[in-house]
Amino acid sequence: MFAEYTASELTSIFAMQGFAGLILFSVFVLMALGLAIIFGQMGVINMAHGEFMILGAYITYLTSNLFSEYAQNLFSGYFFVAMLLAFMVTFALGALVEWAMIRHLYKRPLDTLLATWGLSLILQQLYRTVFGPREVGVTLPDWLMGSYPLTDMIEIPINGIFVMCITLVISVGVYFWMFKSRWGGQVRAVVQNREMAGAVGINTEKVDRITFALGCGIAGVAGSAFTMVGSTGPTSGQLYIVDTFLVVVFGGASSLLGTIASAFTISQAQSTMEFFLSGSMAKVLTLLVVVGILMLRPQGLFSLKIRK
Amino acid sequence: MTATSMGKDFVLSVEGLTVSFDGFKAVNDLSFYVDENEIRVIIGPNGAGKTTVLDLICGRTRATEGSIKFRGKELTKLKEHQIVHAGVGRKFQNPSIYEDLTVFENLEISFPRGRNVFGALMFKRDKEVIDKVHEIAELIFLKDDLNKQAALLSHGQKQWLEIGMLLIQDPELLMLDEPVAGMSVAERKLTAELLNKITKDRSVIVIEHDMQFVADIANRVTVLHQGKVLSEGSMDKVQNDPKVKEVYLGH
Amino acid sequence: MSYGLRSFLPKNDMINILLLAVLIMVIFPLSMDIFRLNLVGKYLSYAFVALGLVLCWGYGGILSLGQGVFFGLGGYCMAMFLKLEASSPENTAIQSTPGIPDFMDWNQLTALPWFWEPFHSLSFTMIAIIAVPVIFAFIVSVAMFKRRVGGVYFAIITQAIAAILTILIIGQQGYTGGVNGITDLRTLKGWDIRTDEAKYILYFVCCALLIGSILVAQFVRKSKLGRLLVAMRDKEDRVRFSGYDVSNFKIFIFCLAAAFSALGGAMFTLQVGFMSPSFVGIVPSIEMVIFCAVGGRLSLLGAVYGTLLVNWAKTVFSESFPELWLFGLGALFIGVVLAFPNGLAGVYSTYVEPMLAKWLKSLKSARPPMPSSTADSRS
Amino acid sequence: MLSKTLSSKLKKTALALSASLLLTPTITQAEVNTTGLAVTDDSVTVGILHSVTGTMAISETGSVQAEKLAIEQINAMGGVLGRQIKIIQEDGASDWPTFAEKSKKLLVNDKVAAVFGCWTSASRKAALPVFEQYNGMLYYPTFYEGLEQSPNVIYTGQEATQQILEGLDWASKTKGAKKFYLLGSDYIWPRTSNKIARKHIENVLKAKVVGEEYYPLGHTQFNSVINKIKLKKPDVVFISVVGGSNVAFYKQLKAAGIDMTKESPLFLTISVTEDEILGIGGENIEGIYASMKYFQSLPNDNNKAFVEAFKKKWGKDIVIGDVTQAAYLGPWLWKAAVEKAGSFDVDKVREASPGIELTTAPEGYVKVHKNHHLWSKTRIGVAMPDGQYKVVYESDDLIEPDPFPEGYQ
Repeated sequence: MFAEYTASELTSIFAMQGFAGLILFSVFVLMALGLAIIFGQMGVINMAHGEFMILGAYITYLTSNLFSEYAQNLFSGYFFVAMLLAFMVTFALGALVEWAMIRHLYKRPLDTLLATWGLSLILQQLYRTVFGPREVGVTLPDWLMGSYPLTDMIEIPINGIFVMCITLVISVGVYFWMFKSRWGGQVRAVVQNREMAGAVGINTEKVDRITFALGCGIAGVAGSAFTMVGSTGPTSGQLYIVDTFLVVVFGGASSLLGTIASAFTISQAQSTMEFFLSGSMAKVLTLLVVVGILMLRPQGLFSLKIRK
Repeated sequence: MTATSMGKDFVLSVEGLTVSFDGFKAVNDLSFYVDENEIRVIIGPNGAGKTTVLDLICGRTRATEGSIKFRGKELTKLKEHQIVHAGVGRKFQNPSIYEDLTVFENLEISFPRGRNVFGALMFKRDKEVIDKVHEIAELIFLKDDLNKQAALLSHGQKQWLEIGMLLIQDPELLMLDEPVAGMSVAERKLTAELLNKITKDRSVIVIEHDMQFVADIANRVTVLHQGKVLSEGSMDKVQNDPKVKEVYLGH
Repeated sequence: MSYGLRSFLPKNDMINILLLAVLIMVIFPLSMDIFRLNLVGKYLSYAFVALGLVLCWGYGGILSLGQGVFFGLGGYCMAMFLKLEASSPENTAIQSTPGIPDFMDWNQLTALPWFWEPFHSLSFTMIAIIAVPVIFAFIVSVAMFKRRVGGVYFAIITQAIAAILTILIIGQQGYTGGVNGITDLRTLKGWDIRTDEAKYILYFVCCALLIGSILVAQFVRKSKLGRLLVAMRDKEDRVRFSGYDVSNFKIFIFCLAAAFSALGGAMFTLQVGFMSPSFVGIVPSIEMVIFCAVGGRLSLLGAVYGTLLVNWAKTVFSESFPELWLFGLGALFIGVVLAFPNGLAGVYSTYVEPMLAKWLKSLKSARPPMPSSTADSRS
Repeated sequence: MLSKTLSSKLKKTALALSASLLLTPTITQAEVNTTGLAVTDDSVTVGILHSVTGTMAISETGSVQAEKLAIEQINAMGGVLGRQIKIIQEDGASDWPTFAEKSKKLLVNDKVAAVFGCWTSASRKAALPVFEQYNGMLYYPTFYEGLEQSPNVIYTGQEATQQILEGLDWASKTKGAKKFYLLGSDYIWPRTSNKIARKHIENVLKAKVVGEEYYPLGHTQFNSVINKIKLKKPDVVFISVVGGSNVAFYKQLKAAGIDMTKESPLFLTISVTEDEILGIGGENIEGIYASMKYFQSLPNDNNKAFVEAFKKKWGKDIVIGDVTQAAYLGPWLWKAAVEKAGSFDVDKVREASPGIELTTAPEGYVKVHKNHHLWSKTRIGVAMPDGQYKVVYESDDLIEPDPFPEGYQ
């Protein structure tokens, strides 16, 4: 299929395609990281994850409207404010949800799935009531649009770079928080032995609440970032849910590194297949391969062999 | 492994057994043999690998290396239920019973019949089953609680129920993980009595911390330390072994 | 303890099943016009799925978020037969290839695909309605349960399967009718299924099959297999060490649930007159779990009532307060899960039944109350 | 043959007429309604059936608003045959069986004289057997894939060829396009549309299709296909992506450094109306072309009055897309047919429908074809940053509807 193209064309296309894969990878990581923290560390399945993301997107939309109304001259910087706000609002909502709902369900993981599904219905309707049933258009500052031409053929989308940067910052942040901070140590202690952690003076309730809220907060930032590449509507969150869960499960639920590795594998597979096949078939094949591998290796890509 | 143990027909021969978790060898090149009708007690400090040994024998954990032969049959390749069918029964450290079911149903489920899907569908609660359940219930001091939901039993009663669930399978090798843990003194006494009754026609492996209890029931004692056999022999011999003293008293 | 009918159908259960039968087969038909009754018939076809979920989720602890797949497969098998009958060469004379379904003609298919051929036969179709979903369920469940995939993983993988199947059906429109589904189904062996009379008959067939399925489920529940499922949900390891191959039981119950769902799908197609991918995907699958949860995941009859109630509420509320409906459904769901994990049936057995018993007792102080063996003490 | 059926029908009507004469005192009522429709001496009831809830509510709201506006205007003008139109509105809830159920309710229980409704093909396909069984009349507003011609439906939107052929011809003639890339969401409308487009491109325009691609509904990652477009360098990308995917596609297109206003390649869509642009953002889609029959910016007087009335009733910020206008035509076309037939009877309205003309349509002049679709013009508009299209081309003549196009299947 490449006979009619020159070598330089092919090189640049493969470079671009690799870059497209990287963007998809960043998107997957952003989507999945919050869920991986909640699912992997707490065993809670948050079906409303997509709705938390969309909340972040709506916050971004509101912020952009506010800035264009009252602070036009600061508009180019609004996106950072929006992401911060998105994080804070979804973090707060997450804490509230944990307090009202999740904490009663820790011993029934499958039930968290059902209850959060109910939550997702409520949030969807809430968005519809408040923002209307239509998708809203989020205006981006000019510097985030367009691309940077590397060569004649290769154009690097600036918002793609931006998404990758956010992903990197958040991943590194989560890494330090989980593995280097005192707080992360407490979280891991609670995961491993709740009673013991409680006995040595860790406030397990607080750890749970903040872990859950943090997962939601990351979802909010992800949603905020996705206004650059996706749609913002009451039901947009539903679009992400299958992909997100598969990334987390495929990575091996308890391992954040696994989530990243799995996001990388799936995104590269999908973007490669999309290039050679039609989009729909690529999607089906990717999902089939992932499900197939999960059947052969249910523990996912990365998992610790632990002593029962 | 002593010279005399070679070439004899053991009920259970464990040879060169090793299992490692991410490089940590919980059981390391372990060998021991259990005789017909022998009561073997395994003791050792925490983390010595006692429970892991039982897990390995009953198939809950897969061995990295080594062999476990039960009446000449290699167990390491079998699945859990096949090992049970071969005649090995195992009691867990925490009483593992079905809390949602009654005592009767707990025992009935353990009755060795109708173990495949179709058999379970067509299983009939006939006289043979009922008689056997009553017989075992009598033995484990629960004959008045048959219709009680298992969740409502006391801790000691739960331990007995689990022992009963094993007895109804009539295993040739019975493995008990801390059968008297958490029991009152009175319950302990009854349990020792019970064990004496039920160990008549089978080989038994017991893990226990209570030294008095061990002395009461054991034929032979194996001391594990860091996944290896530290000492083996009669209670007296083991108690006077300087290596054992060092491990137990040294820290 | 005498065995036989009494043990599998204690008097209490028998009365309750009879009550349900009277409700759906006598009271509903007498009190509703055919339009409403046809709606109830549609709801009842979802109840098959909820029934299967009681067995595999409530009893087996296996939560499947892909029951729509089996509902859809059963429904599609039925629809393929009906579509072929509706696409006789006479009816489709204006097509470029007469005798094949209209959507195939539009997609330039010039011959019937091989896998459609056997669906000319009604007896094959009847077998396929059950066999195709069950074989599919068998393959999925063997792959998963033999490797001890369970709980959350199973739920998510079944969800992914539902997503895959939906994309496939929509994408392969030449073979499946695509997003529109298989529509305009008319006759079954020459019998017009669109008339009011036919709708009555189909409604009663649906009821009869549902009661039959409830009895089968009841038999399973009361057999030792039912107790084993409860035991497995509680202590899977212990069951293994009592000498059972746990995975086989899970496979069986999952396949049975799939068979129920498929039956419901086929009845759905017959009563509604078409089948489309919108009943295969994730959202309908989760909705069916909602029906089951609201009714009570441990109660066969509860699942049926839950299905009827949620759908009835959906119809009524979405007509009068479309804005509030999703709030209501979401809140109902959270409320049930948080406060009444055993659903309506749980509410009934913890609050209503003791009151009834007390009341009955005061009427005539005889007969001890029946022990309930299905109490779920998990906290 | 024709005259025979006609005369037998006349006879039947006469019989029915005389029968009702005996039974009912009001002659007028009986004359205009021999089949027991919900018609009284001063009112007639019609149904509106769209999704007000669920995922499709986004798209269908505009249609409901347009139909209500038209009915209000008709009532203000004195109604139909002297009768005020009453509306029974039902919610399809984005659920196809519900459409079938509610259709049946409207036809059987409420005995409405006509139904204005459905939006997706799936909902129409589900409801169609009901309309055929109970002999109802459905006015269906959406542009769709064609391949259907029911005596019980009047299709007020375009079937596929009306939208596609003229647009492709325009791209070929005025822009000299030689290479086309076809891209759509993966379902029946885009696939059928692209099938027709491919035949036309290859057989009539003698040009080349360099790619044809479909993505699942709701897909949000289009970087790979954008790369493919860059590699294949088509002159025209012909797009039928729908729903939330639209937003993602155009944003990613812009981010990938493709300036749509440069027309290299030229983007020609048949799926993005002014409604969709609201969600995409005008600045993200500036420069693409759309092939439709109606744009809100059409400069004729009919349209100016329509837009003004619409905004007055539903709010000044509202936008009006192609389908909304088509939905607006429904009640007017029905009124004209009823008045021509002198009766509300569905059979008579059906007979009267072909040939009905509407000179007051916002899109200009339309006429009902005997295949129940509309003759209408095709327009090409270019998207402006304010979210409106500027009309750059209009077909000279009305385009004949051809739901079963020969040589395109």
